[in-house]
Amino acid sequence: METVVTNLQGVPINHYILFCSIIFAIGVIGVLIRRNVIVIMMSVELMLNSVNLLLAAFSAYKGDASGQVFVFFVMALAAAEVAVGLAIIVMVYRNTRSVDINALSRLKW
Amino acid sequence: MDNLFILIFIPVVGALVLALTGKSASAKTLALLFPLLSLAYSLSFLFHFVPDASMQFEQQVPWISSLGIQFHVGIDGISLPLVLLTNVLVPLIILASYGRKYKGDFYALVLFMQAGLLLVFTALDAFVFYVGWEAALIPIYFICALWGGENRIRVTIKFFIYTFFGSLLMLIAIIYLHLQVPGHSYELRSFYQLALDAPTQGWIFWAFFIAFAIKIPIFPFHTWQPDTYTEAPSAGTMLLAGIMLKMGLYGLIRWLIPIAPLGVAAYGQLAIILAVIGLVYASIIAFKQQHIKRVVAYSSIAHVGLMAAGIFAWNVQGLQGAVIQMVNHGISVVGLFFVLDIIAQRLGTHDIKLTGGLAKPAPKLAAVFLIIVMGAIGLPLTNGFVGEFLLLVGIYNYGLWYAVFAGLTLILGAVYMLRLYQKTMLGETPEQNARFKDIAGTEVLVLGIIVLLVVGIGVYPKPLLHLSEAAVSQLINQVSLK
Amino acid sequence: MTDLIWIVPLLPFIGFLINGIGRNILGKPLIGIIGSGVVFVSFLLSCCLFSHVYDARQAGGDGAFTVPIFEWISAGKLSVGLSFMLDPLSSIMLLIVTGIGFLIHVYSIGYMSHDPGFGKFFSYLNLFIFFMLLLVLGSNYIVMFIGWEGVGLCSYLLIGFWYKNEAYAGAAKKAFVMNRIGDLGFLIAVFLIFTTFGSFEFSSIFPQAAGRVSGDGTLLLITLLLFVAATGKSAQIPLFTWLPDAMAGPTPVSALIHAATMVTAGIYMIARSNILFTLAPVTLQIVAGIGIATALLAAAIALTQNDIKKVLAYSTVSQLGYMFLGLGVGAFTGAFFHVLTHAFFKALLFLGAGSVIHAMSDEQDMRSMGGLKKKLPITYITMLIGTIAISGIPPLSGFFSKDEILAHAFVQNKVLWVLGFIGALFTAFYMFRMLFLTFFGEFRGSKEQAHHLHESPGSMTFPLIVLAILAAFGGLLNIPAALGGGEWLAHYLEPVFAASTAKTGEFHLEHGTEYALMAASGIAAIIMAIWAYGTYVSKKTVPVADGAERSLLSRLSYHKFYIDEIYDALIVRPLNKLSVFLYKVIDRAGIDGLVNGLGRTAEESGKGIRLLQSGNVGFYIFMMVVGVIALLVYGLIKI
Amino acid sequence: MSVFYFVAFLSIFFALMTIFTKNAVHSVLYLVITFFTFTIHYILLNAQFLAVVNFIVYMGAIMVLFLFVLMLLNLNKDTEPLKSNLIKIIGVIAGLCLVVTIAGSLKLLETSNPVVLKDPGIGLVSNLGKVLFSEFLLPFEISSILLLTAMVGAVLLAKNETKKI
Amino acid sequence: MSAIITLSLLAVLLLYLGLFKAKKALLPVSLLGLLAAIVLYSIQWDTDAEPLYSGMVLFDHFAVAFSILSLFITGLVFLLSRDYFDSISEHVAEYYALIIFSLTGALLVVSFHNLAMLFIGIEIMSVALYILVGIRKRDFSSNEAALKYFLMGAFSTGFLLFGITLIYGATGSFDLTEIKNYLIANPHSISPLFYSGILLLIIGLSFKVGAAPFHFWTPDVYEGAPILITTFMSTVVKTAAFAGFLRLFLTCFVPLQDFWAPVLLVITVLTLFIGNISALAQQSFKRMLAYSSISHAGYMLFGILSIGAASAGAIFVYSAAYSIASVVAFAVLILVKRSRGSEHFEAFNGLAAKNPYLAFTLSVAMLSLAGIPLTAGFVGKFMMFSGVLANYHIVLLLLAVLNAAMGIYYYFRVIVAMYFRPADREEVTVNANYKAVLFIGALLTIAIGIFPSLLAGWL
Repeated sequence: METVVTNLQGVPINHYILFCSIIFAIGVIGVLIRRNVIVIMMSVELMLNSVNLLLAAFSAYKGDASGQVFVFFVMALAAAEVAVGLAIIVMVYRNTRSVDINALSRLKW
Repeated sequence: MDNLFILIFIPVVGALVLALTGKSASAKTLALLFPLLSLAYSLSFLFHFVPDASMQFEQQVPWISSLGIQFHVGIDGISLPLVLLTNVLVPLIILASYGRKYKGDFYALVLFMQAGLLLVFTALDAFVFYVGWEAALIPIYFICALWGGENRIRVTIKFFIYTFFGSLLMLIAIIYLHLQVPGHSYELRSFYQLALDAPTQGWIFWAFFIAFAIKIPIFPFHTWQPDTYTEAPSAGTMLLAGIMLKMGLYGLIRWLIPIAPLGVAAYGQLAIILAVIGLVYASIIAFKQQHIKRVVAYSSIAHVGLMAAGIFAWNVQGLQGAVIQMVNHGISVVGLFFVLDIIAQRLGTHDIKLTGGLAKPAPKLAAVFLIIVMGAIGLPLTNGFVGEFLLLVGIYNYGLWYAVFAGLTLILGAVYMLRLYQKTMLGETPEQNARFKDIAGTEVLVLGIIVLLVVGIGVYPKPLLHLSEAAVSQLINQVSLK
Repeated sequence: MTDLIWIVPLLPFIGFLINGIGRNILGKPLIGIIGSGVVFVSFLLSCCLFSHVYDARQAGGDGAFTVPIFEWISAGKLSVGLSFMLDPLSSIMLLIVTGIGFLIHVYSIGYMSHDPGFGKFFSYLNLFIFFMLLLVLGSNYIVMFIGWEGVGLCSYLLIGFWYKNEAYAGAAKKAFVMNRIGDLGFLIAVFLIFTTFGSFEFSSIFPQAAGRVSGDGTLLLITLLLFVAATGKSAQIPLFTWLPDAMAGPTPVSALIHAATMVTAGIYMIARSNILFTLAPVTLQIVAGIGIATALLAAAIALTQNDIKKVLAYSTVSQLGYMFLGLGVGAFTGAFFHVLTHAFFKALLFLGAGSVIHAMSDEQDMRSMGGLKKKLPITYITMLIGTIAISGIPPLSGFFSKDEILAHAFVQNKVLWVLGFIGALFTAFYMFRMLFLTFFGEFRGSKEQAHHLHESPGSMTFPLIVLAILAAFGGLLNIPAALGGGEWLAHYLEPVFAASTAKTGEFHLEHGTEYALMAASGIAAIIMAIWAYGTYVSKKTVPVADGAERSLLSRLSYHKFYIDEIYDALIVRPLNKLSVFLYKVIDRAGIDGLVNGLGRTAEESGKGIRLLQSGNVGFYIFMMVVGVIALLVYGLIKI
Repeated sequence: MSVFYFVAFLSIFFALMTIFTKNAVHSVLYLVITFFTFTIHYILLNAQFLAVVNFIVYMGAIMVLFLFVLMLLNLNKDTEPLKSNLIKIIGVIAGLCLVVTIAGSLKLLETSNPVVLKDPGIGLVSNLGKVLFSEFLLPFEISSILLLTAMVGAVLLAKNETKKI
Repeated sequence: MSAIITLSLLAVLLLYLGLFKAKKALLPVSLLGLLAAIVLYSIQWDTDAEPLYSGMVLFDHFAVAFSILSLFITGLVFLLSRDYFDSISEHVAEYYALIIFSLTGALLVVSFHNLAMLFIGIEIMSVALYILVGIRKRDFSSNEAALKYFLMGAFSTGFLLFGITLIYGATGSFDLTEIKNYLIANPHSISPLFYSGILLLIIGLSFKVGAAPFHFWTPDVYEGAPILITTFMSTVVKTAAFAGFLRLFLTCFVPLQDFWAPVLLVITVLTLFIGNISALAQQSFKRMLAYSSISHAGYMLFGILSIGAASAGAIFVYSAAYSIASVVAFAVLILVKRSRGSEHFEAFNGLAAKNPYLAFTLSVAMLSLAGIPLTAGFVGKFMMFSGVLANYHIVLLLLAVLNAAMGIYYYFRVIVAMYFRPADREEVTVNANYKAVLFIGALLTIAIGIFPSLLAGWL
């Protein structure tokens, strides 16, 4: 295990950032192209996770633990958000029988 | 004894009292009481005023200390006539509105506006000036929009936005100047001491000029005015034309020109040209107006154009003329609008074609109207002449051709004013106008006072001129020294 | 004595106040007494003042007194005092104004006795006298201007006295506006004077001006502007058309204001400023040219007019033209002399015409008159005297004054003389035409009018008689040296015109030539009178009806050379059209449209921009992403 | 080294599958796999505790919640109305632009220092605990409010209201 | 800090009160709690501020002033809640608790000294709001608003987080002092991560304050949410978000002003124009207020754009003025909607004749929002303009002036409706709480307008 880990240390930090950016962007794309609210929420989770990974990477890069601690807070938020979000979705679904965001356009102009 | 704060706050207190007593029957009496008190008190200032160039009765307390704003007011020879004008006209206007069913709220607004006007005319701090400037605008908006004619809503909102836009430009200029003052103050005097470069003064000029030009109004910023004057209730029109537009002219004298002399040097000529164009333009338009108030509205544009031109000519005669003409125009225009109000009230129309022949049933009204008309067209021995004469001298000193064109007001003014008089008063009396009631009661009182002022100032203007003489000369010297 | 000079104008003013305020309370007799009384007292005072000046002149002084009352306007260096000046010129004008004014007041008591506006009329008349006195007495241009405008106001009020008639009110307005055009010239001239000489006071300006060279540009401008003012007030080309219309006013008004006093203010003003004009020879030529042109034009129009007052009105315009001709050729005394005599005979003629109209139950058309001499003997005789006087038939007053002007014209420019001579012929013809049509032949009016014909009451005939005497003998005041006269007036006025005389030199004309000129004009006038007699009495020609065919010249004359129509087409209507155009197109649609357009643009763009808020979350998020990308692109560039 | 790139490839692949799969349930499953690859990343970074938490919280709790809701609402069919292709393409392009701009503005294509674990022990529970309970005690406590809020809210919203509005 | 603890406990207490059906006690207890918090904060005023809890929070004057303002406004909102929540649901206690939670988040946002606190504060605030917006469960608008708000909020959280991460990546710390030190230590070799971090933070925070082009949620959510929640959102939450925004930039990013100022400039101008121009075309008073809140965000961004010693005071006064006026406006809207069932301008027709008091207070509020002198709104605008001019953004100010003039038009529409358009209507009944709030609101608006030193001296 140790060796595997040390082997991996050669990855430049830029590649981590790039990788996380790509995942982040995929999340954004997901939000943009899907109509199912739940999938959109999942895409948002993807975005949050990419940030988490980046935080961990920076934490390792800087040798500073606070980055990893921050990830906990993000996870707490993610949990809270998912709970609330799904509650909202359920509530909306009860009224509209749909989870399509395009159905939500009564409020406009 | 002569506390300017008290002078300014009498109307405020009056406004509050009236707003609270609201619909009580005594509102009318109360409404007259406070302005009369104010008038009486301002006489004390008149008696204690020493007609020299100094600023007198100064009062100063910190207001917003963190921003360097002082509540600083004072009176000199230029502001005193206007303070007096305000305090004389407001009671007259209130008296003039006695025939209408106004309640406490109306009078509260009038008094509140009076306070704003007094603030503008006495402010020595730019912030105070600006606050007074806007404080006078709100009540007049409500007066016009609440009690005005058919199109009042559209017209008044346009008026409000238009003037508000202008004053915001002024606000920018004020803040900018404030930032330039060492030690960041809003004091008028420290503004005077600034020596800014020409391009800066140029835009400062425009910022102030547009604000004032809209309020005065100077061509081509005038289009709100005829509409507003016609739609407003008569008391509103009187306030607007009689006092409010003097704010702009006063602003030119007190703020714009001394602060941005280089700006004036660069663009003052353009301003005069605009003023003179407006004068001729409005006069010609007034020829054929069918709405009686609109005739006077356009005439007012012409008259203030003359005053503005005289001010920009920036010499003793022009300025003195402007100061006295501000007073005169206030008096005359209030008289004119009151007469037109009486006519419109009794006939139920503003259409010049439907009036006519009123001199027979109402000879007193006709006589008074004639005197006021003569005052408005500047006949010698009426107040209008003194002002117009000095203004034309001032403009003449600036340039012959300006005076020639500005002088057209003599001719054109006679044309539209006499047309108005002829169409309303003269000619065969139509049947429906035969039972027109002549003026009586408060109407006689108001018009009588106005006529007395018209003739009195015309015959013996010297005391009034004397008030402002030293202050005007001093201001001119101060600017020319820069 | 001269300290009390302010009482002279004050009295009529008090009369104005009393009559104005008490017009409905005081009875007609009382109003009449007060109105005439104050003027009469003024007249008496004026006589005293005149004698005072006269004494001073006799003593060899210049007879000028300046009496300051109070400082009126002051602003910087500019200071205007209300102060009066009494000198030979103004002392005579004082007498004319108060004297003739008094007579006309008296006349009015009778003439206006049935009018409901009796009190108003007298108050206006008094006010007029007040302003006229200010004009005459002012020791500076500003006080003169006050009077100048004030008489304009009274003219307006009195022309429109019968305001119920829309046309009369219009005529009043026209008079006022045309006067105002001149007034603007006056005012600007005054500014020029002030900047040039630093004062408005005559006593300060004229000596300074005398030091200037002839042909000075500033003086040229000043005098031109002053002349513009004079054309307005004294009804010269191009501003004369108001005067005939002014006949809308009651006849005493026409006599007093539009014949004897106010309209001569322009001549008075130029005579007063004679030194300025003398130093501006170009202006003088223009004055002369305009004067003679007006004289001829008005005379030509008068030839065919049928309204008795219109004839007199055009005759007034014509005579005023003569006066300007006199001024223009440097005959200041002559011009002023003509003012004097004209005041007598024209007032007389107007009052006489008024008497006729009164008798004819307000009929003014001469075609309906005729044969009145038996019914109105006093009127007839007095008017005959007036007619002879105005026609320049010796030895009545008009002959002398007109002759003096023509003599000067002859010296200056023969053409002017010829034209003036022709004008004199016209004058004689139309005046006698008027006389004959009115008083000779058969009565042509209706039965009813015939029934009512009567001589006017004493209050009306008395002024007629007094004026007839004056018209007959006024010429004695300045009998030319050629006729062995003492030229009293010329001597009396000498100090007033002294500076001008010094510049131009003494007027000189061979006695022989002068006799010839006199004879020519006198005889010619008599011939014209006879011709008129032949036409209108012997042949009993009556002018044709309005619609009838006329020859070209006659048509031009009858329609006043279409000048009113030309003004209407060239000035009034374009201005009115311009007014509507400016209002509807430029002001409402243009400027206001722009302002409203800005507002509407904002509102419309609001309607557009709010569509961005489509309600679709996907779109919102897409926009956000676009925003994010934009920001990051900025970062890409910037870092 | 190449392990990182391999896992990164897998992550991206499954992330893409997540968002492009039509069936929502499949999406959830792909997301679970994606998160699993993330766990591997954490291990590679020597952040063992995070790896464990990630595994439990995300793959365990959150994903199950998603699945649960999907099933509850009976949305496990292929019925999701898809956006038009045009919007999809625009979305993808926008996403790609986002990547490019992020990468560009972060200067990611320039060479940079490799990750060197200065302190290999920071990812351990004990070390993290020290930091969390000393330096980050306050936010830790405060996040309880966040969770409490979410709890109250979720209950409030999801509960069937008896009262009529 | 004790105030925050008090509030957290208060919220829990309220939940328990709800459990024991002590409905009557809810409002007094909440108000007492708020009062206690205000008192606790006030005590802190004079103490020297030091970062507490390992540099997590800093209760300096800035924090205390904004906290007291937030507490005060929340108090007003609570006063308005009488009879309001009852009509929505039985679970009134939870609503109170959620609002208090959200308030707690806001208080953290204004006093953070570590990005972690900022993040958690914002999220507490937002998550509570996601729920509150949706509490009208049967109401489609409320549902839609909640879902939109949630989705977009979560989405923007991603950017905020990304930004924080990049800042962390560049500096190695979440502590504001550390970040500032990093900038001071490396003035010429700042990592590109840092720049992008700032941009992403701007995006995240712009979303929270509702600045264009990240404002799209605002109109819809404000319209869909229950009025009282909209009130809370547009006042307390917006104020707190701005305070946080300003605090972050004021403490850390001032040295890089040249970099981010142009971005904010564009955002400001866009926000002003979009907010104002869209507001012109609105028919619903509520939606108009939503757009107006966007435009006010534009004005408040001036404070950040011209960042300096005076910015804090300016934003404080501005947000106080704006919040008070908004509370009054929404209060009247609640009453009008209750009596007429509509939020449109027409619903206000003729109000002045029947309810002069309501009409007057609403007019004062509108004048304040429009920035007319002698009202608090003017003082706020004045200070903003002063700040901007001090940085010589004259052109920007000209645009602002244009917008202010447009603002008059839509603010005055309601005044026009109330005073100048007659309509048959009945008198709206106003209970004592509403009267009190309206009175306090109008009074404060005018008092601050006349004596700005009341507030301007705080910061």
